[in-house]
Amino acid sequence: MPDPNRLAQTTTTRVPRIFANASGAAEHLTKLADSVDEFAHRSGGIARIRGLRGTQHEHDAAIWKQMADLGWLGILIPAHYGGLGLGLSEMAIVAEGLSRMLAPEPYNAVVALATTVILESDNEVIKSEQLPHIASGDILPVLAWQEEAGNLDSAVVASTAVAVDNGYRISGCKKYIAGAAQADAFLVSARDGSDLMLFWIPRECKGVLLQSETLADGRLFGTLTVQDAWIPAPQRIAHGATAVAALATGLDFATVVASAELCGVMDRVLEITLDYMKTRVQFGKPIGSFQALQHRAVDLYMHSQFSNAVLEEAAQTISPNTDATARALLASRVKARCSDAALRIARESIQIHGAMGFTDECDIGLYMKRALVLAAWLGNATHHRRRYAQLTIAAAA
Amino acid sequence: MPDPNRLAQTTTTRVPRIFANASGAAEHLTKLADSVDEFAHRSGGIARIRGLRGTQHEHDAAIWKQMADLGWLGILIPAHYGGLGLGLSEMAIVAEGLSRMLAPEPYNAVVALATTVILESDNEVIKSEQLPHIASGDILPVLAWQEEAGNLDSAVVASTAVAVDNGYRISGCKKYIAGAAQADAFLVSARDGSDLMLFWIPRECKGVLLQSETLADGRLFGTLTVQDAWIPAPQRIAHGATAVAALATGLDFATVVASAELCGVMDRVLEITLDYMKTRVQFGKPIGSFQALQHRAVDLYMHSQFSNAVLEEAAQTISPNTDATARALLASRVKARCSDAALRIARESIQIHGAMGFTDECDIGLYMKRALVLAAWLGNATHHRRRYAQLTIAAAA
Amino acid sequence: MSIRPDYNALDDEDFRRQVRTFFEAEYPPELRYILRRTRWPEMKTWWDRLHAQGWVAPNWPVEWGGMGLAAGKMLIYLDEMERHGVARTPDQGITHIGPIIIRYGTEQQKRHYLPRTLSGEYIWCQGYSEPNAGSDLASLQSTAVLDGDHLVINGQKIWTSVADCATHTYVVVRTDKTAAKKQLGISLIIVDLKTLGITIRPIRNIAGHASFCQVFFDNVRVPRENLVGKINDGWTVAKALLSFEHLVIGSPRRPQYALRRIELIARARGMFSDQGFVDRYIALKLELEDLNSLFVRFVEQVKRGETLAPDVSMLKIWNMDTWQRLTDLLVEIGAEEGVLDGIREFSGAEADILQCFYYARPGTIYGGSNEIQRNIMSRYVLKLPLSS
Amino acid sequence: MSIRPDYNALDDEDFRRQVRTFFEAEYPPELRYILRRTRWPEMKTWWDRLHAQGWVAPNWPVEWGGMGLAAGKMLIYLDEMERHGVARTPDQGITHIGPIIIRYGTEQQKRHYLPRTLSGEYIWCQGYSEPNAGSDLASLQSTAVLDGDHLVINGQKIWTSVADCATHTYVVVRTDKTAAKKQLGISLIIVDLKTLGITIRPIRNIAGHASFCQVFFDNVRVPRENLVGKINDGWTVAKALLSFEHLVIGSPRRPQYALRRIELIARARGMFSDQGFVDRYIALKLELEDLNSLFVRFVEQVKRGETLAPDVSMLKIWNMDTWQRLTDLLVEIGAEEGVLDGIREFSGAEADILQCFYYARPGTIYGGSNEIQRNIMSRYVLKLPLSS
Repeated sequence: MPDPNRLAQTTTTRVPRIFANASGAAEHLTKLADSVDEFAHRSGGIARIRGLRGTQHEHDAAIWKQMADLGWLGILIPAHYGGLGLGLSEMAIVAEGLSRMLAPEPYNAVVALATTVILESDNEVIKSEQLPHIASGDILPVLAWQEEAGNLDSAVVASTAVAVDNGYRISGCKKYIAGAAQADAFLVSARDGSDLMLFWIPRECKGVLLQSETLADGRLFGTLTVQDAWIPAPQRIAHGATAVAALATGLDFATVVASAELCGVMDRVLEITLDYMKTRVQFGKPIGSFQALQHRAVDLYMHSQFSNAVLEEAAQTISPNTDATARALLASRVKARCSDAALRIARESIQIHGAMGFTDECDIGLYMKRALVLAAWLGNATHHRRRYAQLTIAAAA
Repeated sequence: MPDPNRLAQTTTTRVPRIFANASGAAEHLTKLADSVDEFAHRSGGIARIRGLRGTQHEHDAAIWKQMADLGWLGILIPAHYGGLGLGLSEMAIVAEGLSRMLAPEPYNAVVALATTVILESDNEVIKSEQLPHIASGDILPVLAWQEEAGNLDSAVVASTAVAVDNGYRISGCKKYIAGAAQADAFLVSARDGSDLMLFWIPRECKGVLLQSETLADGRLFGTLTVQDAWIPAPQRIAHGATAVAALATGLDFATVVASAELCGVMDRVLEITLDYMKTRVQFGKPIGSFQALQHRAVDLYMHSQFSNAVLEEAAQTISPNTDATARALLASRVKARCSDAALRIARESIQIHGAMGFTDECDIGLYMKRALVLAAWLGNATHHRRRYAQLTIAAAA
Repeated sequence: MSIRPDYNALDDEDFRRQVRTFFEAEYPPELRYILRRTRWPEMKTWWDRLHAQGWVAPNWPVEWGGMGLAAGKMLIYLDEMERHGVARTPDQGITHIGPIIIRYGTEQQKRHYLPRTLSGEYIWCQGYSEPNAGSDLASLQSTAVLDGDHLVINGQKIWTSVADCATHTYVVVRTDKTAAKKQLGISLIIVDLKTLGITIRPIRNIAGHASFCQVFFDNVRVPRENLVGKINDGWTVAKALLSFEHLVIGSPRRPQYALRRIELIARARGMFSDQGFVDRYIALKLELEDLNSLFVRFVEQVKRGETLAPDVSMLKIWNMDTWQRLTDLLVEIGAEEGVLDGIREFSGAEADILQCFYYARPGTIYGGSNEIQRNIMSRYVLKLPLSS
Repeated sequence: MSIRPDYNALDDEDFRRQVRTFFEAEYPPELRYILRRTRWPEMKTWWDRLHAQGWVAPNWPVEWGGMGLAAGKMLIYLDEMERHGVARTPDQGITHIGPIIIRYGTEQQKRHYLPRTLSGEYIWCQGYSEPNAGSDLASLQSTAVLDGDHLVINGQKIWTSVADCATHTYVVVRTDKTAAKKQLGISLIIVDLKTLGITIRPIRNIAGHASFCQVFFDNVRVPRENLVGKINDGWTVAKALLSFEHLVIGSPRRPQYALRRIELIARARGMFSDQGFVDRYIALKLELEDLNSLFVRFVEQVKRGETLAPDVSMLKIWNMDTWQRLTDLLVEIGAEEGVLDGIREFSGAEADILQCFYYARPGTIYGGSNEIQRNIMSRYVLKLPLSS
């Protein structure tokens, strides 16, 4: 059997990546992409990911620290909180590059999702205390918000917060928490009647139990059970409209970044597959010379490039100041496109690889599994098309 | 330009037709198919259809009479009413064969739909008076039941029947009546409160106005406006549960026969297209040697054969004694499959023919137009899948 | 001639507003959203208005009477045309042979043909395709032979739009049968359609219109100076300007008309409360929204003056596929009304569903079929081995 | 051995009832609906029960200890297996090499191998595919050379199911490199896996199971009498029985398991009131219903003793495509639960969605990929010209 991993490391085919056509002010993005690539390879590539599978270590703490040193953990954090104060385009580039090498680090969960929620909250003490530590990689908070599979409405919260003794008693169960395995703190949503609140809950807090379950791609989803946990009032990071908006903004940002990760998966798996089509011989010819496969490969390429184009538009357009509806529409549009495209490209890549694509030792399966997880997390394509519909059809009808 | 019609008349490719694999008791069906073919060719083929386009003569009265002489108009009519007393399989074979040559005669509308409704009604006088004339081709009744586009529920009737002076005053508007252009009588559904009734209304009846509109395939849909028309009581052919059941049975029968007509269209257009792929040269090779087109052609062939298989099952299974739900499920299954398949095969055939497929002088367009009409008439694929869903999901859920 | 405004100096939005205002004020409303190819007599009034405004040829340089629009402004002009449903006039002279003459023509050709094309005195049709050279244009079999100062043309052309109301055609013909490659030995020649030996046969399409013709050449003698560019160099000349055409053909505006019809009917029929319909509608709507994202990416490249890579074909493939799928859905939701000829009424909304459906069909065929586009992408973008 | 009942004489429904009753009573419930290939140790109890009943080999003739089922009865037997979720045992000996030995083997081979295969003493794996001869089996490169009374085998086989718990394998190898066509000069040889020079490397699949192996042959010497059929005639021998296999592989039962999981979850989540979901669910359900109509048509042909035409490939193509689309939908409706490993719980219903998804993947690859099947259909059914 040809060594499948050798193929994966050294493809000769290059599929244009996100921002590959960037010019002028955006040219720094292609340089950033190169340095992420170089980092991802240097940090062990896919062999590292295979090594972490089946352990309770979802990611490498050392790698995380190196990413902090490169400034990547503070991309969205303003300079006065110790970050770089950049935008979604830079974040997308880093996320895409790490995802191409299937890095398991909870980059999106911590650096996009949790960080944005904190930034959009109004607890200045937490911000000045924690954001610098996030940027330096010393603390990893993740957002614990979802309570039911398939329900992506962050305002639907059954968890309760009852005001007592300079603080709150919190109870509830949060599921599908990405990055939970090695997280130090959780941002937890809970409700006091009609008032939605967000709390900073350290992992070691009394009344808090974390369980982990294995995902298709070897990473973990956490389930956080909170039972009558007492949280001091200063750890409430937002409530009311501010909390609702912070959650919505954070989730939309993370949805765009997850789409960038999907772009990384699909572009890379397509490169591997195109290389395979050029080298694998059947019936005396490279299989890439069969027209039926060629046309399918062209379709996959189109799906990749459409995904990239929408991602670029979303990343360039969305900022914390974007109108909430416009932001939601773009986020849903890009997640729907990228989820479908990545799954399609991964599935077809297995088919094109034939029996080898079904083996664990071939990297294609790993890419497909990452695509499965990213497509489902934060809402799959159908969910996002329906959200788009809800936001637009009133206008059309 | 190669003469497109020459191609259409003399394909060398044969796609297995419905009942092509019939054996034993069903072998007479293949013989019947041959005689329908021979008749359809002899009666003028597609040139005849082109000649009738744009006239108010939807079909040839002389051809109709010849069909009567062959016994084809009495296939479903029992011998004691002057018919052959055969079943849906024979009817499907004749309908399929006529449809292959795009015959415009309202065979289904009169001989399957209206005839079955009369047979399933309980007005013995009308049956003994009219059925022999239908079988002999002397009278052409059609069913006027639908009132709203896309609404296929025959029990939803706004037309009214009020009992007066040994008869009924009828008012209402019936649309999308196939075969109306040269019909002699209409079977009209109307409602007296909760009682659904069916009436035999001669074309020349006072208070009845027929208008015609042109369909994609050059045939016509009639709109029948009935205003205070007085119909004598003996012309009520059924009411209540009998009327409801007669309508349902007739529509399901006609749905199966329309599916047979769709099979005729798709199988024939596929033959023409496969022939074209073998003869049309581009880039120095017959286009049928390009693998991408080959695989598409295989897919089209599969859709044709799946359609045929379901049609055979439906035609062989359904009789007037079939349980109503089982009958409805089969009728919906076959119409959904055949509508989708015929449209798909016709559309792709145009694409495979290139610019020539877009010309009126190429027969492909005629087949596509017939497919459009047959797919929409009596409920399109989506409608029938949903009817299937309604009838089954209670069980699944 | 008065001094022309420098449109390129205008702000994009100013220019867009100016174009939109003009179209809304001057374009004959009864000609909005015509799906078929228009014919000269019905478009003449509009042409004259454009001519009076100096707007017949947005793509021509100012010195030859055009608007001299840069790529970005040009796209705005086209965008506004499609938005308002402004039909294309029989404008092959403006979009195609005009620019070719400007680039490759002699001074004499420029002075003769360009003003007459602008004024509408000369109406052009393109003679490229042949019965056995459609997708495979290099296989063309029409010939021209030098005979003294004349070229003698024999052969036939097909799928020639508006040939029956044109005054001139420009044809590619084989002038050297001994050339090493099929693409060589081809020349581009202007032919006055009144020349002896030309027969024009209109061909009706499935939508019922004679939108194109077959043109037969039987020993047609034209002066040698009708050659455009060098003899045997016609392939290069004819293939010029193609990448911008691919961009224009990839604009999502065209299918959007079908999308609007779907919305009208769905609204009239209350289908927006049907989740099954909504799922399909939104999926198609997003195909167009996302197409627009990619389209804009290419537009930015054109605006920056970059040459478009062959993967611009993606736009056309996606656009035409989506357009067809939209009209498929349109027919479906039209139900029985969707298969009746003519404009149908849906609780106040109107649509000619069948015309929409018919005119979406050739989208995947003309200008290089979607199959050919995929072959090109496979070879030049993905660099996959030639299918032998 | 007692006198065996003549199953073929039974009424179909009687036979079906008898089979169903036996499976329901005797099959270990914890082994129902296993998607992965089973391994010998876990299946041994069931094998012994089958053996005691005389039902290990439904397809073998009675004289060799089989049930001697005719095609129609055989399909009922398989149908009931799938209905009840009875897993396939490591049964290549029963389904494949057994019938080959019965048809092509020597009397001695029959007497030696058949009873031991039936009893479970010999467990078989198939050695056909090679790293460079998967879809293109005729390109195999393993060789066997005659050396006195022995054949010396070199090369490697891959995608060999259950090789790690098998006792024997049967391989196709090249015995004549000078043959005019690639399909000639191939032989089928039985190899005891204990023979010196054999290395077995299990290969883990994406579902996490070692369901197949790579088998290396390094100067493996086997007695010449291990040849099945004539030397250099192995292609014919190996390709026997294929059309019935295509029929079996086209049975819609397999994807129906995925459909049931979808229904369970949809019910638990109240999705049957979501018209968008219902539209997609019903479309897929009808793919299977309609597949069954076509399947029955082929079954009738088999029952009538007719040879199946190559278009029987349709069943497999459709079946596997539908199966994959079903598991795609399953993952989708599973949402976050659909991408977690192991058996997940949905308001009382249970499903291992990822295993369903993974095991549907190779369906379009093994036994001739869907692409190869389409090539075959194009050539032998549609009679389209060879793609050169």
